[in-house]
Amino acid sequence: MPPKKKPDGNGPAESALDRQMLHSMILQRRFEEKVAEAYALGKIGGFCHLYIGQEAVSTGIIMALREDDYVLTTYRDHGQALVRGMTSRSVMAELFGRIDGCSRGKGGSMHLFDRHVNFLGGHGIVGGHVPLATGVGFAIKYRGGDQCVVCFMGEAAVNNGAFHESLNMAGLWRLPVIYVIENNRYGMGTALERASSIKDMYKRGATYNIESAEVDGQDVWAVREATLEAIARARKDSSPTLLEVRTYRYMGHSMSDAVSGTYRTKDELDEYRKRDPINLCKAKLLADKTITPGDVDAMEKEIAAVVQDSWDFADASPEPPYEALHEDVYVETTT
Amino acid sequence: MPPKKKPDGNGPAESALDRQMLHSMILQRRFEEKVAEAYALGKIGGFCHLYIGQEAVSTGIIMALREDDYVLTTYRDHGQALVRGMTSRSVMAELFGRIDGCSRGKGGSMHLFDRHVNFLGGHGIVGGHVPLATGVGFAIKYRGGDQCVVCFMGEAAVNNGAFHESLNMAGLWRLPVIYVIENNRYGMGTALERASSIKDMYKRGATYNIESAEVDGQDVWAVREATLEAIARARKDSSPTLLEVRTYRYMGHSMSDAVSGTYRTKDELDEYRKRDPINLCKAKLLADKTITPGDVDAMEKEIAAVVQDSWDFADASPEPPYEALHEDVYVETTT
Amino acid sequence: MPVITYRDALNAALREEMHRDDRVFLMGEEVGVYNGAYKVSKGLLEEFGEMRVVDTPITELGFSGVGVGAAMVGLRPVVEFMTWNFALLALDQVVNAAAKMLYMSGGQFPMPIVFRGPNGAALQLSAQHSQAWESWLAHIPGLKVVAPGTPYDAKGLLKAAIRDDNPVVVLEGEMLYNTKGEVPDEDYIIPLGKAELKREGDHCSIITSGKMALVAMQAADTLAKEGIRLDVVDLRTIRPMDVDAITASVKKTNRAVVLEEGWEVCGIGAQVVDYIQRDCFDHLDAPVLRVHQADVPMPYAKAIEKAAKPDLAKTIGAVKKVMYIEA
Amino acid sequence: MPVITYRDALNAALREEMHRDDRVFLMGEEVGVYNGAYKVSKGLLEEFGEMRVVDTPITELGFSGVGVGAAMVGLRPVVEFMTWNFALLALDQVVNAAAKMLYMSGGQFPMPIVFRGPNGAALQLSAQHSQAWESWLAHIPGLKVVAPGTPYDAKGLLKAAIRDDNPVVVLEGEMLYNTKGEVPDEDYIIPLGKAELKREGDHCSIITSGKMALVAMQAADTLAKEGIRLDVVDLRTIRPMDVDAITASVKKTNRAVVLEEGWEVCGIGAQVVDYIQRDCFDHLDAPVLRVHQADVPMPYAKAIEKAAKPDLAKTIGAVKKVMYIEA
Ligand SMILES: Cc1ncc(C[n+]2csc(CCOP(=O)(O)OP(=O)(O)O)c2C)c(N)n1
Ligand SMILES: Cc1ncc(C[n+]2csc(CCOP(=O)(O)OP(=O)(O)O)c2C)c(N)n1
Ligand SMILES: [Mg+2]
Ligand SMILES: [Mg+2]
Repeated sequence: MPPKKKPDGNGPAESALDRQMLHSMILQRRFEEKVAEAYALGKIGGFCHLYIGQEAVSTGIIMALREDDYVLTTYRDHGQALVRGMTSRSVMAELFGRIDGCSRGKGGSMHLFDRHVNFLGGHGIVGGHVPLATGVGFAIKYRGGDQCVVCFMGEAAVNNGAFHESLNMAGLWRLPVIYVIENNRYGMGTALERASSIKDMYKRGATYNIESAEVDGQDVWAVREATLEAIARARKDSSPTLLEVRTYRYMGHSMSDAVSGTYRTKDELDEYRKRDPINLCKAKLLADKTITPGDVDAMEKEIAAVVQDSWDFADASPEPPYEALHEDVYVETTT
Repeated sequence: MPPKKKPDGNGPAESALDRQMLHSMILQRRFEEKVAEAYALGKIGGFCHLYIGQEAVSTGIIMALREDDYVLTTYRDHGQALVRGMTSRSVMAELFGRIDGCSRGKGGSMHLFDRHVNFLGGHGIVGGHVPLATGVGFAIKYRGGDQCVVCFMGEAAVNNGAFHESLNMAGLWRLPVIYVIENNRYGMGTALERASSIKDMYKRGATYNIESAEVDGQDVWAVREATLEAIARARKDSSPTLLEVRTYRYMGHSMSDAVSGTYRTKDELDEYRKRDPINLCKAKLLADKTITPGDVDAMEKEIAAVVQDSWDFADASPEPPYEALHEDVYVETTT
Repeated sequence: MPVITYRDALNAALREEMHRDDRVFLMGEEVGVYNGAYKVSKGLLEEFGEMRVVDTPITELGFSGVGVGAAMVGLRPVVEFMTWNFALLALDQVVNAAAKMLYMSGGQFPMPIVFRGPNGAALQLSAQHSQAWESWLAHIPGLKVVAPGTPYDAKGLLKAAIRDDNPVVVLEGEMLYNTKGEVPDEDYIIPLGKAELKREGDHCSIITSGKMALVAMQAADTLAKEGIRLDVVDLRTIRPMDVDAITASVKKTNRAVVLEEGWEVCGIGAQVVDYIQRDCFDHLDAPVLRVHQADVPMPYAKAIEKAAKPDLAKTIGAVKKVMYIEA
Repeated sequence: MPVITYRDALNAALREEMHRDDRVFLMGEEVGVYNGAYKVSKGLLEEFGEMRVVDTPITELGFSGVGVGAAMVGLRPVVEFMTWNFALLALDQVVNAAAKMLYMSGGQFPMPIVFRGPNGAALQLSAQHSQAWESWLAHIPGLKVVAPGTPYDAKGLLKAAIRDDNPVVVLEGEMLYNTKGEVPDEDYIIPLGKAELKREGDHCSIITSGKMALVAMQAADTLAKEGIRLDVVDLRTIRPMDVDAITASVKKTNRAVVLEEGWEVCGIGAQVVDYIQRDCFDHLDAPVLRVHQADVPMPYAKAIEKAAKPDLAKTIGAVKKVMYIEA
């Protein structure tokens, strides 16, 4: 499938947006390539889950949001954090476990948080943040706002009870939540078909009275278009949406997992790589002359510098001091 | 709606079955009326949930099973226990908290168990036994048997994550489980519409690749017919079924809950009582001459005696001795 | 001072705090139309409407997570568990989300949420419905845990819990809801983390909390007739525990009994014993003894259920034993 | 004797028991095709097929309940949790179903089921993935809980757990999987409920279990060089606890340190302290001290994570303190 017609038309504003989307995807890609390097050098520890291959999902969705909307996601959170406007520095420093990290070095890769951009984490228990996002939707409605909240999850999370309980409440109470299933075909080493009794995850929406759609997750415009519809529904009718976005992860589940071999073949991986979201986007923008090859080079160069700067920054940032160990267990305030 | 055509035809065997079904329903009703009496006298304590009004469900389903099939249910378990062949004595003694109770007086109303008739409880956590039944289905398949397992639950349990996780596995692994939603319109004081995002609970089956049906729960033949189909599916293809059986409870949720007033009206209750499962069945059997009024009187008399005997038996049975307190925490055996 | 029930004290606390702060809302099963399974929320739906008194489906995991999410963005949810037995299903949200959010976000997301409901055994509810979870919850850094034993404490502690910016667990008692006591009409809070010396004596300390405080007071009354004077320390807050109050009492009496509702192994009493032996080692005239539930799931039958529970007789027996008095 | 890893010892135990009894099967996330998240089940799918090595969806509550149901009708499930952190979601099934089924059915339904997986912290996995649950699980009557610290114990205890007709919790350690030790090829079991005196000494006792047994042995080695002789009691089974082994040791040494991986409040150590002060009151020359995790959620950053964990230095410090030796 070639990428879709762009939903926002073709004027100069749209061209600027297109370039930003490409930039956003390349930034995520290069940033995570650097993360892999740092991990190999032992600068980053613990569990680390790369997002490479899925960048059109974060970009297509988050760039369609307003500043006062909210985002929650899983442990596979670097990409979304960057798109949401967290600095490469604060994310990299967090991965390095340093005091200038977004979570002061206490969260690490799986627990990126930034309240200034309404990025509500980075959660490690599969399915665990789906009720949280539902609660954010509840709070929006409670206050009578017209924001929405996006909840990213993997397709394997759909089988979990937390998903079911949450979507039932969102459908029943009409909450402005956009549930995004990033269907990358595997939950760790388990193919979707071996874990789910149905293959079309989006079809679950109907049994919760929630509008749903299947989306091509390698096509950033398709993702954006579906998101804009969902957002409109949330703002206008305070209604939830379930999006199943079909994508693929290029790397292993986490840094300790081989890229292919046990549960998927190299052929399959190569096949999926043919529809790389960045390549698809770039090709289209080159073809319609929104960008030139020179623009792309400049973009890559600028991004490389940003990413290297984030490494340098993180590397220079101090480890949290001993006292930090006992801070943030409780706050002293009351209301 | 008048009751359905009887699924098993109209020969002498079928007439005998019809009489048994009527007998079964009346026994449950009279037994529980006696339970209410005992509760009022303080002979029974704790939580006690009556099944009155729903008797066609237990009878229609359990009488269609084989001896080597399995049954699991909720805390609202007296009716199903009796239909499954547990003696009124052992059930009443359990309710009285006596040593001759089916669970030695340790379980009480919510935890009736009898391994001799494959009655696997009596469970108190809403949704909690749904995975258990799924596991029994797994064990049947593991051993290559052609039994099935019936799992009764209330409609409010459907919103719980345990339901979702279980049905997904049953649909995925093709397990011979018959999930029965006894939709009596309320979960405690909460009407179905206030707790579920969809009203037709049976429709959830499709999203788990599970055949499902809506059944008139006041018509014992309709229940039996749907059950026979489900059983055939389980025995032949080891396939699960989801039945939504529409019924109504006449009493409060438990003994401490008023029959009507807070969350439902007396009018609604009276309306539902018009389609009483025992009356419908009796009328039909009288009309087609399967029974005479005299038969009914005799049946009532015999049942009254059985129920009174169960009371006398329970009342005479000793309390568990002190040592029982520390028994049954662990077994000493290993394999 | 007006004499009201523990139930009404909780109801007053909820009502007052909901008036005081419109970010406070109550959610849980049957809290609205039904007025609460134990009628603690009576009248609140009528007074505050559907958005602030929210009936939920039977989804302990889901709705407690909804509370946590709402707290992340500044609301102040009070999540009612119909009983804490059902909260087992929600512990992932209580422990992995609420208790850790502040820490793993590096201090960015305080968690002003209350989880409350009846805890422990009532009468003949058998194994799945008769469990006391204080030691599990007190194990978790990031949570605060309170267990009011009287109507006065119930109102003051619940109000303090709602105003606290940390996740607070409030353990009530089905058997306490009907108990009565003096409760001021006016606004007051009981600071979290402070025990109360509910009775003064110099022969032996009883350290306790929640519904066992009543039993401890009965023991003090009964033993007073025999000339035995008990110091009764009601912890009120179980986490953070008021260790100073415990050690001050034991240093005075040199003997202690710890009385709790739950099971023995790794119970609250074990922790209290640990503090005492650590900080009062040279003051102890006898080993500390514990009174707790028998180490079995709760049975249904009346007599053995009674035998399983900690009670006055067992408490008096333990006091006499630590005082080396023949029973 | 062959020297193998803890991981392979567990693998051997599973394989041998699955050969011995065809009612035994393994289920959990990634146990089959993936050979286990930590490769404990390597080769088992190939050897025993899909019905006996069952990959499940990510449904801790659901699949542990499936195990309980299967056990009710006579199968002998081994349920793997990828880690015990995720088992929070399953506790309702472990506690309200598995642990209570025998009791509430009046003895009719034994529950031959094993729940196993890695427990406690590995390296830099932060708050939600670094939790040690032994005290929670040991709190529950109806469960047995084991925590093997060596490959030998891992094989022997897991085999005993599988053959036991009660629900047994097996707490492994991600940090232990690669540790090596002598493990016989042949069939053996280690009886549940028996501690092992892993080192004999008369100056001070260390009571410990699970992965902390290694730290205790290191402490014994280190202190031996200073002439301090430690008695190291490895509980191996945490519930039922071998109280006799603990008190025998403390009555000999008159001093004790309890070393555990988890949090302080109501931890295993608190219970051990309670047994010791109750049964060895007149033998103690100093308060018992405890070494445990700092009372905080686990942080990610390397240095403060290390500071949060119980370790050799803290253990040695505690021993010296109970021996009144200046550090
Ligand atoms: C409740 C729970 N169980 C197991 C895990 C371990 N685990 C982490 S990620 C993962 C797979 C999730 O797959 P999916 O939801 O498809 O997301 P993806 O990783 O593909 O982005 C598993 C099993 C966990 N974190 N939480
Ligand atoms: C997990 C859990 N939450 C709450 C309860 C309290 N409770 C017992 S029965 C019930 C209502 C269940 O309704 P439904 O499933 O429709 O069954 P019914 O009682 O109508 O037969 C509730 C809320 C419980 N037992 N378990
Ligand atoms: Mg996936
Ligand atoms: Mg119902």
